[in-house]
Amino acid sequence: MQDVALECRDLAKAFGGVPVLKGVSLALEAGSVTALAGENGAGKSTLMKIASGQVKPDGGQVLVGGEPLPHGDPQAAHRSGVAIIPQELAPIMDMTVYENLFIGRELRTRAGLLDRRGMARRARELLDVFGVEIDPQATMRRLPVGLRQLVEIVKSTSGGARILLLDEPSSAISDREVERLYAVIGRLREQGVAMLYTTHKMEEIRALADRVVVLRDGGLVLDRPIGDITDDEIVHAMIGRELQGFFPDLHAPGDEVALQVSGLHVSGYPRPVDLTVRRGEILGLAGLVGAGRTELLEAIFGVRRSTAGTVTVAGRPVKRNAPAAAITGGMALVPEDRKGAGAVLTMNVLDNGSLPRLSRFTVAGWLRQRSRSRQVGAAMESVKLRSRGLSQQVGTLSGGNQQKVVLARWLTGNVNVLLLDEPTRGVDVGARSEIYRIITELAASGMAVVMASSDMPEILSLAHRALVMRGGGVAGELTREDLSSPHVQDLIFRYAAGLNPDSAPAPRHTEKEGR
Amino acid sequence: MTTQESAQEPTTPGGAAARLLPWRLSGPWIRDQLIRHSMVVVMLLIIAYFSYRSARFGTLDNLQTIAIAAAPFALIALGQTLVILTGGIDLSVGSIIALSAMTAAYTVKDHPERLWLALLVAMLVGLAAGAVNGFLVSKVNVPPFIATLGMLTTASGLAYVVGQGAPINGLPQNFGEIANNQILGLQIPVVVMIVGIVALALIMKRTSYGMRVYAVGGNPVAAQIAGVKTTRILFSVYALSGLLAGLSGVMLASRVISGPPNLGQGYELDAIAAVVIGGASLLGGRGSILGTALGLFLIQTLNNGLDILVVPAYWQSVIKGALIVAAVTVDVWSAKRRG
Amino acid sequence: MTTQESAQEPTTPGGAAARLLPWRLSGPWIRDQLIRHSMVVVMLLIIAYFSYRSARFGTLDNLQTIAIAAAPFALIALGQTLVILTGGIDLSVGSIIALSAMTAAYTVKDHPERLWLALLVAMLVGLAAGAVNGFLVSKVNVPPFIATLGMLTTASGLAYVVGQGAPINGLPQNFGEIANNQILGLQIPVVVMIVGIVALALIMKRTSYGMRVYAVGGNPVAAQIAGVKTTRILFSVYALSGLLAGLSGVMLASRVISGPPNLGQGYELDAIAAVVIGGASLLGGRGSILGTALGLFLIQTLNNGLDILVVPAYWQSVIKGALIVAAVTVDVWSAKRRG
Amino acid sequence: GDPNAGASGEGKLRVGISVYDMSSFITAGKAGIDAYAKANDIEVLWNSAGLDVSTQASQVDQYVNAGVDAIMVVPVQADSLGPQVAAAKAKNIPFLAVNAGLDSKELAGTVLPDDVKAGEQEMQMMADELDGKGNIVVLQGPLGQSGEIDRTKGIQNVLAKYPDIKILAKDTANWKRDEAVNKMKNWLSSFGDKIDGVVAENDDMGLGALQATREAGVKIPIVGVDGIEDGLNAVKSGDFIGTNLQHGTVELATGLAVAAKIAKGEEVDKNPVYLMPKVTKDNVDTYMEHVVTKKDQFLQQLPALIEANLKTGDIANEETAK
Ligand SMILES: Nc1ncnc2c1ncn2[C@@H]1O[C@H](COP(=O)(O)OP(=O)(O)OP(=O)(O)O)[C@@H](O)[C@H]1O
Ligand SMILES: Nc1ncnc2c1ncn2[C@@H]1O[C@H](COP(=O)(O)OP(=O)(O)OP(=O)(O)O)[C@@H](O)[C@H]1O
Ligand SMILES: [Mg+2]
Ligand SMILES: [Mg+2]
Repeated sequence: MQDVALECRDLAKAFGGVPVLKGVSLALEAGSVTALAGENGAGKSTLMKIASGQVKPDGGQVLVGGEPLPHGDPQAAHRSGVAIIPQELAPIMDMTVYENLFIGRELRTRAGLLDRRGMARRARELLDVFGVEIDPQATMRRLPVGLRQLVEIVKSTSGGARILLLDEPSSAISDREVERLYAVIGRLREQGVAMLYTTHKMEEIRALADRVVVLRDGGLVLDRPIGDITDDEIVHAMIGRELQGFFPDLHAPGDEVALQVSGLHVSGYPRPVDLTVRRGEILGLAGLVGAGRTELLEAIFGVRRSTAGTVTVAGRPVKRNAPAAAITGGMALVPEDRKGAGAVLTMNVLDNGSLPRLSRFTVAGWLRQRSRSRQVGAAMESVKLRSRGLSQQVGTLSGGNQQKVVLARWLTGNVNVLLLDEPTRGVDVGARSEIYRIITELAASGMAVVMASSDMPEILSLAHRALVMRGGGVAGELTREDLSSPHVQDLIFRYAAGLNPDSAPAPRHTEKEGR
Repeated sequence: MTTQESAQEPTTPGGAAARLLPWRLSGPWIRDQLIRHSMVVVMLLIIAYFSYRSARFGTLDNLQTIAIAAAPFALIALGQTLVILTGGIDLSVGSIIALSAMTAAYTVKDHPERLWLALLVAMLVGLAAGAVNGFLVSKVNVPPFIATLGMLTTASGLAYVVGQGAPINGLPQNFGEIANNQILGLQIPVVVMIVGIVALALIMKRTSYGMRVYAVGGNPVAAQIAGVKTTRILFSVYALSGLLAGLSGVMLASRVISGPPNLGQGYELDAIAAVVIGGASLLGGRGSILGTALGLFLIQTLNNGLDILVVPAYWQSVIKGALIVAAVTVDVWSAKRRG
Repeated sequence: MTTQESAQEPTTPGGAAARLLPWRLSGPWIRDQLIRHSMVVVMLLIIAYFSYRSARFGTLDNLQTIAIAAAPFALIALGQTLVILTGGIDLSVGSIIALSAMTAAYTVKDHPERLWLALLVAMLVGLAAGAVNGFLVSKVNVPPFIATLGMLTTASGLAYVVGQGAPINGLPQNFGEIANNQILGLQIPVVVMIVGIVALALIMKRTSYGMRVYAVGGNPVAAQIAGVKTTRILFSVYALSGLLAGLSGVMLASRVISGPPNLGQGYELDAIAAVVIGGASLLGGRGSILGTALGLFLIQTLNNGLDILVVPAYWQSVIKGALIVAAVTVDVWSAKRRG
Repeated sequence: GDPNAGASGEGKLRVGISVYDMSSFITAGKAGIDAYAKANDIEVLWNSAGLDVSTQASQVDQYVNAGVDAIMVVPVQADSLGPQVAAAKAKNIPFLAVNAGLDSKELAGTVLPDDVKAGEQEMQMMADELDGKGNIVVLQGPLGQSGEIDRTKGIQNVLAKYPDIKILAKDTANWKRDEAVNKMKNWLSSFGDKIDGVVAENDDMGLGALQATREAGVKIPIVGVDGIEDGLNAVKSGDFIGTNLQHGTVELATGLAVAAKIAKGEEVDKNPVYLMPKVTKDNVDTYMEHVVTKKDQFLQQLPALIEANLKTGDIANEETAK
């Protein structure tokens, strides 16, 4: 091993007595990318937080260039050239894009005052690398999640850090930006930056990593050059078993219409939307970032204002703009932003699990504790939640398990229409295959599922039918046949970008869909 | 969590159970206990000191004195707890006390025989003021600080308007019955306080309403997606806070048989302090009724003990300020150390 | 995004740019303008009404009267703005005013010839109290509400201790020079206020310190990761707030040549109100010095105008409370409507 | 060490006192009380209610619990505390109201200032100054406090005799100098040179008004009540046309004296009234000595002065018969 930039020695950490890291040692070489893989809750983020000084380890050391870092001192880590893109994005919502980019290393004029114009200019240049139009003067709060993530990536990669920790940096961005990210990482590698890259996507590991380390249950179970290992071996190291049938087989949908949306006018969008989903059918929603998929799902459910139109579930009209009515009508929404909109992080699993159907668990307003624990427990069991029990605070669950809570809490009662927005964002392969299984089983049991996803294989393999959205409206529809055709990705892109779907040859097709 | 079990495999029962035990012990439950514990320890130390310094401190009579002094604060602190749980703040309770006391005094002066009417009017006035707060916060989206600050100013002005710039005096002696009569050997406000604490503690722990309040405070967006009518919940906590302030006001007025328009001035700070000392976060979502009760008794015990030791008023302030900070510091430390 | 588009292909500019444009127009800049705008409109309406009702309202003399009344509030509201930007709150400024006024009065009584000493002592006392707040909040992690509430109580007690329970009277007349002398035809506190507003507005907009204060309030974790010394920033804003309160205290005491231990009582609420009316969020990260100045002048103009129209004090309260809520309501609506 | 236990020795009389708050009046009063208590071997338990009537009720409760020999209250709120007086009575503890009355027939005694008369006196001084004609503004105490109510009443009483004196504005500045200066400044904006006189219900507000007139560059006669140091100075320098001395030292010590005598069962006027002496340029020097410059000397004579005063009935008298 030459030129170790960052070394972790015997890092141990426990939360509330539960070990999360049990003596993990690893070294990052300058000018290389190490992929950090592992199930949800394996301790990947905790490891990165320790290395970046956000979390104090119980034991062990972090060395940068051979010098031990003081524990729990993010500024010291920053000074030693360690930068992190946290999994839970940390944008400063009320500040502009360029302020976010330059906080801590502000550009100043000769007089010592802030050079705001200079920062905005430089910000534009930095963002151009990703080929996206982001106004440096825009407030972060105004940006969609994907763009926020890009800003965070740019912030961490442009600061001259020698060691870069990337915790699922691609979870909210699309393939196009991921490729730009690859390019950026390649350049940083050439410049001798040591990188630790966490992702749940096998193709990213393949495309980027020089070396793979796998964490399981807080221990390091694998550390090998990428060339020496197959995908299956990595997966096996992660979940301790083989993974078969990643995407389960689809059942044929029924005939009965479960969800009928007609003329739904989402506030702020020009075109009304119509769609129909039958029982047992999984409808995929594809589109570019900002295509309006989230908005459509939210409007159907009633959390986003719609100004006209009707939503009918199983033949019964549902009041618009009233989520409580939507729930009573048999709809359920698993939102895109699980921390911001999905779970109440300060509450425990049991309470989160009972929130959507409180009236089921109460008699005259009083909670029936026993039946509540039983039903929520069963729902959580059905998604194989890993927790310390129903009384664990959801905020302390790993990301994937939080996602399971947000999904499973609907399963305590009857759901006719399940609206899923990026259901597997940040979820590990094992859990993802479980969620796919759950979704297909739910569909098979007669639920109608609408699933917005930026994960192309997910749409291609899981949906009976897909709509491509653009500017808040439906730009095209793809049948199961279309979805299985080799040119489907090209077709989707053309719909999404507003190009004529029949002209011009297909652009370069990248083969990187994993399984 | 980092257990071994693979997805298919059913849980490995023995091991898991054994592993689960220490988690539960060192888990959030214990942590909660310890957080509460450290504050209880501080309380006990303070009580021990006062008892050592004055034989009179520990008497039953004095306990009653503490309780009766605490009662009006308890009512507003209870309402305040719910408001703070939703991430809001209610600055207006002190003024609502004044306004409801004045209207009660006004009513009883006209109808000395109809005590219940005074009680009813005071509570309705409190409820109305709280409802205005609730409307402003939940429907008009005025920040709670501003909405209730406006109400603080307005209600305080109205209290003077009711008395036309003067206290309402010369009230019939029977007005004193509301606060001074006894039930089971306890003065009515003390009974009301106990009932209030127990009832609200139960409501917050055992009803869907309580859970919704926590949810709205923890994450209003998520609560909404889970079907909680956040507007209603928000409205209700301010209305309740106003109602309890109204009740508190009439009890205070009855206790001294007088309608002073500046009654309750500054009580809001003590009430909020009790809630925050009790472990609530002003960001919402975290806190408990029992914590508030503890914080309240910490403050009231200090007030009483320092008075009993005849510490000069200004040194009392110094000591009280320092001890409150010290108590919370210990709390913060103990919470941090136990991770 | 779900396209397959490869890295080489440039973005589809037309669509994206067209979509982005409306964001920019309805973006933070415009929004800021409009938020300010609606409040300015409210201000103008109020001013117009007062001018219509009394010819005296609009005179230069009266403007000076408003300014001199506003000055001590302005200082504490400025410090408060920074504290609130970091997501904190400083309840202790009113008490710090009292304490620093008392120590200044005490000093000047002993050393009548050394005015600067009184000024220095007052500011040091304010700074020290602020530093204690800052230490508690930034290092010990005591919630700001509790830390500064403790300081409120403690400093107020100490103010009485300094005067042994009474105001300090019989001060030399030259003590009045600090507040009553003029610079360029303006009383010193007015000059200090103007300098303070301009200086802090510049600092917050044009220096990295200002930017970091916003960052710490907006997202402390993000700020920390980016290498910002959040502890220092937090400490500094409380220290500054204390210092400005100290300055405010000595100016107030000098203006009336006396050291009243209850000076400044309740000023904190007016200061916080000014900040929040000025558009700041109590959650931190949002607000501005100019907004605060506007909020402050709204309140002070109301005080002045209602006095000029000889509205009785309690009706003033009612009107003030209602108008503050109304102004913020308009603000909230206008902000919402413009998205 | 329990300050309240019997340790204080037999025979020693224990009096529990609750005052509305700390103020110059109360601080001066405490000095007088301490002097009198020391001379008469009385143990004083002293609490301040911080302007909160409910706190005051609790403090009384504590004194009743402690079984003191007498309770003296300087009320936060006039005509309040009915139940507390009754509770003391039930335990045979004499209850005394000083400075403001309480609404109870069971009071053992009162030592009250004649605030109406104080208001009349100051208004009369102003009327004389204005020769019965002109425009005045009135700075009131906190609305609803007995001092404010009675002084305002006194002012109105005199005004009734002077139809040519008009009140331009009348409002509270809460006894505070810093509030008064702004209020007066605003009135000066409003009325300009139409204001011929300022009647302040205490000296602090009068001094605030004085500052406002200085800032506005005008000179307007001002009158106050209380006779605090700065007020007396203002009388001396001619900035005030006069004030009325409410000497806390004398008034509260008298209260304690009456309480003690009632508790001991001695003969005493149970409801003496404190009539505030008028302070003008002519007599200001004597009072200045008592209140400020020769305070300690005055305190030494105080116990004797009070005994003498209680006999004559003129409890505001400050001239010791030598
Ligand atoms: N300044 C703004 N004003 C109005 N709407 C905005 C603004 N900024 C972002 N948006 C909305 O946010 C949306 C982008 O969010 P998001 O990325 O969740 O969209 P989406 O269609 O769900 O796409 P995806 O799910 O692929 O991310 C845009 O469609 C846009 O309507
Ligand atoms: N603050 C905390 N308090 C208690 N437990 C925690 C805390 N933070 C993390 N944990 C627990 O530590 C374990 C590891 O979490 P971590 O976030 O490191 O997992 P991860 O490998 O990053 O998972 P994911 O892939 O879902 O992001 C999880 O079981 C989680 O519940
Ligand atoms: Mg993670
Ligand atoms: Mg989306």
